[in-house]
Amino acid sequence: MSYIANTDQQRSEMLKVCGVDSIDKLFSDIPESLRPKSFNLPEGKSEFELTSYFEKLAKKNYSHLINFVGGGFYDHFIPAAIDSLVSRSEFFTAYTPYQPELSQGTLQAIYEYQTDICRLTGLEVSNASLYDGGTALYEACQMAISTTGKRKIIVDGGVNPIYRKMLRSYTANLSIELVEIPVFHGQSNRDSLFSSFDEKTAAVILQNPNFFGVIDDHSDIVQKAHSFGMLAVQSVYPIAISILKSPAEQGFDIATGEGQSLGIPLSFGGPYLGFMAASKKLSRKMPGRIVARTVDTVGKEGFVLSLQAREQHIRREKATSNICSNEALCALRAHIYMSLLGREGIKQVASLCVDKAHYAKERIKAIPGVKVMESSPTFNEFTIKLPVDAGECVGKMIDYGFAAGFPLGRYYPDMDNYLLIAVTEKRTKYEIGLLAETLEAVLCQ
Amino acid sequence: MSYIANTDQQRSEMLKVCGVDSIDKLFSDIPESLRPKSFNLPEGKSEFELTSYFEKLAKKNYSHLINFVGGGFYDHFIPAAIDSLVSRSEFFTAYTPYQPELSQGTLQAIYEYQTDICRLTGLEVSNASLYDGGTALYEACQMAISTTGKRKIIVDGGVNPIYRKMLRSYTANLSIELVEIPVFHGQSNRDSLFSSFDEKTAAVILQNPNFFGVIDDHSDIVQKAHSFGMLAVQSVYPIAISILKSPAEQGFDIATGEGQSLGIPLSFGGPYLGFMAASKKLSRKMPGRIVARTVDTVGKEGFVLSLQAREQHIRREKATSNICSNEALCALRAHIYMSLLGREGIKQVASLCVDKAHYAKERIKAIPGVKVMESSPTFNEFTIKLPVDAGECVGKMIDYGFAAGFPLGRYYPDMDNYLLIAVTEKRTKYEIGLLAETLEAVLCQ
Amino acid sequence: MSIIFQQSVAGRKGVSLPECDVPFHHTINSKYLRSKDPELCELSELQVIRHFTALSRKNYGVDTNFYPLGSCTMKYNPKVNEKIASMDGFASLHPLLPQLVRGGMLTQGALAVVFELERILCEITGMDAFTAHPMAGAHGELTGMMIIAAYHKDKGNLKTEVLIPDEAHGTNPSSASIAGFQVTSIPTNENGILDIAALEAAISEKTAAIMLTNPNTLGLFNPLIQKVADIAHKYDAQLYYDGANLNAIMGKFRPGDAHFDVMHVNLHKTFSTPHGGGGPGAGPVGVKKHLEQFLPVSRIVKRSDGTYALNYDFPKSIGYIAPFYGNFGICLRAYAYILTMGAAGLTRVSENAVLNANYVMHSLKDFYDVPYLKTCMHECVLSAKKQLENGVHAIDIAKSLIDRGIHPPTVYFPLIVKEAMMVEPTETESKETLDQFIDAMKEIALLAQNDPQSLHNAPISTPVGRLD
Amino acid sequence: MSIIFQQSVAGRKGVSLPECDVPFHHTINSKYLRSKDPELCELSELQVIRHFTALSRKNYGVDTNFYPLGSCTMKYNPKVNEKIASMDGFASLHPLLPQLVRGGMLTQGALAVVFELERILCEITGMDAFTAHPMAGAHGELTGMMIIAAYHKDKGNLKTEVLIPDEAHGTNPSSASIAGFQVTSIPTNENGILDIAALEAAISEKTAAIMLTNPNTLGLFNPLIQKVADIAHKYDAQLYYDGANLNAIMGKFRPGDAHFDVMHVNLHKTFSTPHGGGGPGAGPVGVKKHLEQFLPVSRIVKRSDGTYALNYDFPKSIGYIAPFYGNFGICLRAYAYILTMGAAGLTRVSENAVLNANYVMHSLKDFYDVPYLKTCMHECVLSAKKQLENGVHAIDIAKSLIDRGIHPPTVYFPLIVKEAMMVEPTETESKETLDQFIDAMKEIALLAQNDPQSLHNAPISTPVGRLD
Ligand SMILES: Cc1ncc(COP(=O)(O)O)c(C=O)c1O
Ligand SMILES: Cc1ncc(COP(=O)(O)O)c(C=O)c1O
Repeated sequence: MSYIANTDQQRSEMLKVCGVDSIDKLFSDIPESLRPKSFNLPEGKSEFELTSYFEKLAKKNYSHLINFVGGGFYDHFIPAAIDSLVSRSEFFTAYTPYQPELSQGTLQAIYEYQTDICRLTGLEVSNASLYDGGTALYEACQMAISTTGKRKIIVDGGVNPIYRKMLRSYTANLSIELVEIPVFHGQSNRDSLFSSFDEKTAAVILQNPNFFGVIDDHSDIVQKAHSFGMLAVQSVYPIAISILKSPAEQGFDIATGEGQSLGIPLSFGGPYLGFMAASKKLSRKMPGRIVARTVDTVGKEGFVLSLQAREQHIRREKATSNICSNEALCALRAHIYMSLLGREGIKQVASLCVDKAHYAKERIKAIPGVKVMESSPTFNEFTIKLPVDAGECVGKMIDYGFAAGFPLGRYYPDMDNYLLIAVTEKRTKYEIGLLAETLEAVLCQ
Repeated sequence: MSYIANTDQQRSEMLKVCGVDSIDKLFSDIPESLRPKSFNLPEGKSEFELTSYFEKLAKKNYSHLINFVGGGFYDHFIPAAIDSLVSRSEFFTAYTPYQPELSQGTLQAIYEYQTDICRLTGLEVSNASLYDGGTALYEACQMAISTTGKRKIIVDGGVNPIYRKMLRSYTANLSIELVEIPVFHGQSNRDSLFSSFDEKTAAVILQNPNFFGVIDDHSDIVQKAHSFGMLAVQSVYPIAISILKSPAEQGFDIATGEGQSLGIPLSFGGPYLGFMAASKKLSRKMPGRIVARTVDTVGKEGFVLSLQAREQHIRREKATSNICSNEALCALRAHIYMSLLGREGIKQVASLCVDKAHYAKERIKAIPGVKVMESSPTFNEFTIKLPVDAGECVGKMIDYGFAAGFPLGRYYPDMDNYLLIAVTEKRTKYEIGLLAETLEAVLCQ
Repeated sequence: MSIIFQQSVAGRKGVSLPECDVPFHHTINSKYLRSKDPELCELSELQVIRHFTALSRKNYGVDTNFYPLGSCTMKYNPKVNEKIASMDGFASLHPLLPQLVRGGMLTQGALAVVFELERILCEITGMDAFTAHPMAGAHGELTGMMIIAAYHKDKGNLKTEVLIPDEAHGTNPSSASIAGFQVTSIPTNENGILDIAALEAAISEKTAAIMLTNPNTLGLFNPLIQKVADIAHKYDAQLYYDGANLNAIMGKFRPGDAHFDVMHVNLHKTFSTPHGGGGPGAGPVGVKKHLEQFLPVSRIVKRSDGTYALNYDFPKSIGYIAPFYGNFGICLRAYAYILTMGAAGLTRVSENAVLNANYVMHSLKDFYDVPYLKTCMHECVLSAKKQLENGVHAIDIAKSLIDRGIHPPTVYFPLIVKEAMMVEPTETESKETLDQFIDAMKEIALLAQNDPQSLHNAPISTPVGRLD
Repeated sequence: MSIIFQQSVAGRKGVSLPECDVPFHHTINSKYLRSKDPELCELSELQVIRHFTALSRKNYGVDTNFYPLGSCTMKYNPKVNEKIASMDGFASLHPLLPQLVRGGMLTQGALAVVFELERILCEITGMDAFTAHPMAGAHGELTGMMIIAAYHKDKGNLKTEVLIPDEAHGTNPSSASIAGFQVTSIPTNENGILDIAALEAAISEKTAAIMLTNPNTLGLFNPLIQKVADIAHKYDAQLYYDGANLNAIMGKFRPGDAHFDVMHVNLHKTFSTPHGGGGPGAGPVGVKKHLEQFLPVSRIVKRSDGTYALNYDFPKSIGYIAPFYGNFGICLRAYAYILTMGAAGLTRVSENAVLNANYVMHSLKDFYDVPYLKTCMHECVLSAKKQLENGVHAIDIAKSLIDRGIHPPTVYFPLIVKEAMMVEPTETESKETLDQFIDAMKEIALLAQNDPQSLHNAPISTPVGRLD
């Protein structure tokens, strides 16, 4: 199967029009010496064989463990209506809306999505999406650098270590100074942060809730940063900020985040959704596409890609970013999710997460030898200290059907006994109870 | 959740317009004495709870056995494109196309489906679908009775016993004489059939391939039936007749069948698809809806429900049938299936079935003590005789992961050791080999 | 748009099939083979996708906009129910599995669905036993009539006739007739309900059954229903309840409590399963204790160990009316819907359905004739009588609604109302949507006075105009 | 159509959530809480469904009709690949699982998909190693530039500049610049290919890389590509291949064989993953042996026992460029597509893509200016130069195609062609569809002569007219 429509007869009619007698002739610009040295692939499969093959592969993945792993990527409930809407082929088989008259569906949806993100973060402008939460954070750094003309970035140690690694990679060759400030008892260390700020700093990067699940009010840090002419950037968990102080309320200039929790499947790491919002004065520094409302020749309202002069296809090497294809369909998913849940629903998810996570905390606290890190308030994820290596412990829990949490030793060398446990609204009282019982049993082995 | 949009405030605004002050007042015609004596249902579930509940129930069904059970209902491959098209909500959330201007999609699709059925059977008119293959056969009997004015029906013993039971039920109270003529060596018994025909008989009902998987050319029977002024009806397996002699080629007046094999999931028995085609002269006797082409006020082509004067909503007690809602979406599935497979593809499916079933025959023939019934040619299903009770044997095979076939003793009291084995294009050589090996092993136990 | 066969090009195929992997080719004797291929079309997968995508865009569903088709209960079809129905454990399950020796254990999930749905339908309707077998409403009616026939036969009653109100849906007389009964029509009185005197005059020892819906097709509840039951039972006539209008009364009235003997429900109406452009639906039938033994087989029983099993051992059963256990996929969706709702949810459904209908009726009563102006249930029947004075028919109004982006109500039914327009808004519609409809109807009423011709030309916004 | 927020009514909700089942309520200190709810909309599920269904109907996709958007490879997106991507074992898999102790065994199926895809991409392109991490084409370009930067740094080369043809896609210069390089533009010669003399004049010791696509954005294959490679390598400049146009050459040419050092492929173009109205895509990057050590981590390795594992131990790696293993769901679809095709299928893809483009070009060459009239590859670039004489621009032609039910080609790109119209039909289109396009283009060419105003007014068939 190659999904090709034309028949041999049609091909020969077409070749005639092209004035050649074989398809090979059409490839005569490719020198013989450059023809493929090899081209060995498995033989084509029929649809039935293909489906059977992937069913077997899919079964090799343990997606049905009872999941307490988070780390910035969460097992939230996804309403069926989302799949049924995004599978409308007019959405998912369209390209970027370059022809607005044929793309009002995508354009209006993205416009509305941008509005969601602005309302969630409290900031004024947003874009049509970025690749993921990590690249969004990097783009925010670039915005800060280009806005301030300075090349030093302060990164709080509570920022997801995966994102900190990404920032390192992206800036490695760009004479940008990245300074990481370790957390203190799981929280942003004000003293160290403040003493790292100076007139040469472009921005401070914070996260809420941070990687340890700890929530914070960063207003004081933002204020201090602004006093040095720095920008302040916050990476946020969108479900959490439906109830937590918004980036705008804390004074942040830019908010970014991973939108996976908004109705996007975990899907082994992608496709996900990088979102970004910023204060109005930064709109011309925004990376990526922005949809705006306008009118047609007779004054009828419609939507178009706007401010394209920032983008690579016009500005080429002077563009604010090189992003072209983004994560539009994931943005659509997030927008449908937010529209279904709505103002009340999203808070209800947040509050279920908080209650269940705190119930889990209570249950786990009661296990002899386990210490729950309680000095700071948390949202739906929290850190515990085990009497043994957390990695080993989680490894044992697999046999009991649990993905029991994320061992912090993987990213924090001095935290081998620490475990990060995430609880979403999907975890039942029963499952949380089982987790606690099993953890206790495994620790006794 | 009750999917209700209105808020309390809206309800009170609306009540005001209705001139009442409570919803209860709207129900005042229902006497107090007739209010529900009880109304105890499980409490409403959220979408997540609902999905989890049904995931658990679904897992209690052994849909993943290697399946050799047929009996008129087959495990054929269903291309993914079908689901993706029928899930277009314009199709599946529409009612019967009473307003043709808003229903050209459904109407054209059904018109095309009717054409498929006509081309497959070779007959001239078809309808928009009936409930299933069994009720379609009953409707054919009614057509024959009303056409001939006679009330005796001859039914070949090779007709699916399930359908024969249905005919018994439907005719029980109608002073219709049903005469069943047992098969001889798995084939229609010409002698007995012919001697049962007479001037008082309305129709003879045959099936191809018959319940034992046997194929036949019924031309001689049809000819004989016609000589008595009878009609001849054939129930067919649509995949099979893509290569087998069509009902029209054998002279049949009416063809019916179960359309499940045409891209419709097994789904534990329904919804399925009863199809029917008949010669032109019977068109006014057809049950159910028929779509036809016509033109609009300016001569533009379109599609409408036609010959509605046969139907119950116009003719009430004098209608040809009482059917109203039919199996339109299943007919759409079948039409998409036939369009995807197309002229060549459907033959290819048929031929894969034939080859694999005959390979299975060869393999099973080699098992000591097992006898394959070979006196008559078969399509993709065949009968074997075991040295033990077939039901018991199939029961044991379950533990090895097989639904090894359908024990004929269930419907034929003298055939306890007989097993009906179906092989579709989905069964691989490997699976067929395993079946043979396991059957041999189980018989040795 | 061209017919699919016109797009066919010889040699194309829209799907790839596996190569034959068995070392075996069997040739069927040519005398059994057809002489000429069936001329199915030959298209690429993309062509097929485009064809049906384009066809779908010429259709209108509940997901498009308001669909107040009276008697059809076009409520929202929840998407989660589609997801459930497509779960492999349900969709790929062969119906003969539970009929194998030891096969019962293979389908416990599916048997549970049907059993529990039947049980819950008993509670909702007040009946004693249900069968999920009938595959649509009319099929349920026929099944019910067959059960009634079996009952009378068993008792030795000689019954030949079924009484049916003149406003009834066409399937009622048709089903009764196909079951072998004569049909006598009973008039509706000036209040829009059954004429009791006429019923008493018509009923006799020959009467096998009375077939009713309540609320009836005028959307009116018959408060004297108890009386009707008494009359029927005096002659050992069975009272049949057509459940097509159940959406009006859940939690408020149960046919069983009012001594109905047999009934069907339309899962594709009240219980939100999608109508699919004409089907499939499902029409489970419920009966009182005295009729249970006549229900079709198989029946599903729950054993004392909590497992479910098929039981065929009912010697007085009417037998098989479906190949298996009914339209399982539809029953599954309906069961999911009921579990989502619970008792409180279903009650709210009926309350809101009735409120929405009354709101529409009261908002339009000054613009259209309302033949029976009193509290209606889940639907209201208007008439275009006033508009007819200007030559505007119900059909003109219907087609004009189309141009306003709204699906028309049912028109010309019930037959006893001249120029009938039967509006069933359902509970899932918002006030804003009802207002949109009401405004359109008012605008049309105005045009009927001022510019009737413009209504005759409708629709003008559709792929085709009015069809012959 | 109104904005979704305008439909909001306080108190509505479109989804039901479980009741809290834990005996515990935690109150977060109010100093951490927001003072005001985010004003997300409040709608019923049905309203949400209708809103997005209606929006979708204002869109146009490959499933609608012909979509010859040049440089975008809008081929058919097979439905079976969507089904595979939605399998629970893939869609619900947490990406951190394989990073747990003993977690490798939990995700063998997913790791196999990525590993095997990378291996197969090597074979298709002739490169030595691939990473699936980059999340789009431009992201691949950036990754490639970062690898090149790391390579030069490691060797102690002082390289500051990247050479890029003037016809290149905007992402090329942008990616190079964001990776920290200066960009120098190299002109295209009168034959539509890279001006070798200009390249030789521009290249120097400072040159880190040359970035090319071949066929280039004019749809023309550069037969002197070997020469370009030699020139690059003389200065230890790395040759980068933008794989956006790979659909032209599968089975015919492998960048690796022509000594390209780094490249990306756009899975959402050549390998049929749906474009989603702008994304997500995936842009895996391939390198030659000498660059392998710089690839991002993690990398997936196949152990001698046949199992797959993550490996982070590459000290010279550029590090993390994505949070995990790339856009896995997209890689999965692309892998499924390649397995469907096989080597023969992919070769047929390119053959038919090229034939379709040449057929369009030859059919239209008498009606539109073809700036480089010679055999093209998978796309052809026309110009509206002739039509401009009557005041008709490429954009007028584009909008007029819309009124004929066809998506326009890419217009005004490449920038070096005046009034450019870049037509990429792809191999999945039938001759009938191409003829429909050709006829429309001819009709428009005629109108450009006879009635240019009618073209300026287009489109008239869309929900909105030309937008500001
Ligand atoms: C009142 C009434 N009874 C019976 C039926 C028949 O139901 P079905 O179409 O499911 O056979 C209908 C359907 O419209 C109806 O409205
Ligand atoms: C030639 C060329 N290069 C690069 C890109 C960028 O790819 P992406 O949109 O996936 O980032 C494109 C996309 O249009 C392209 O056409």
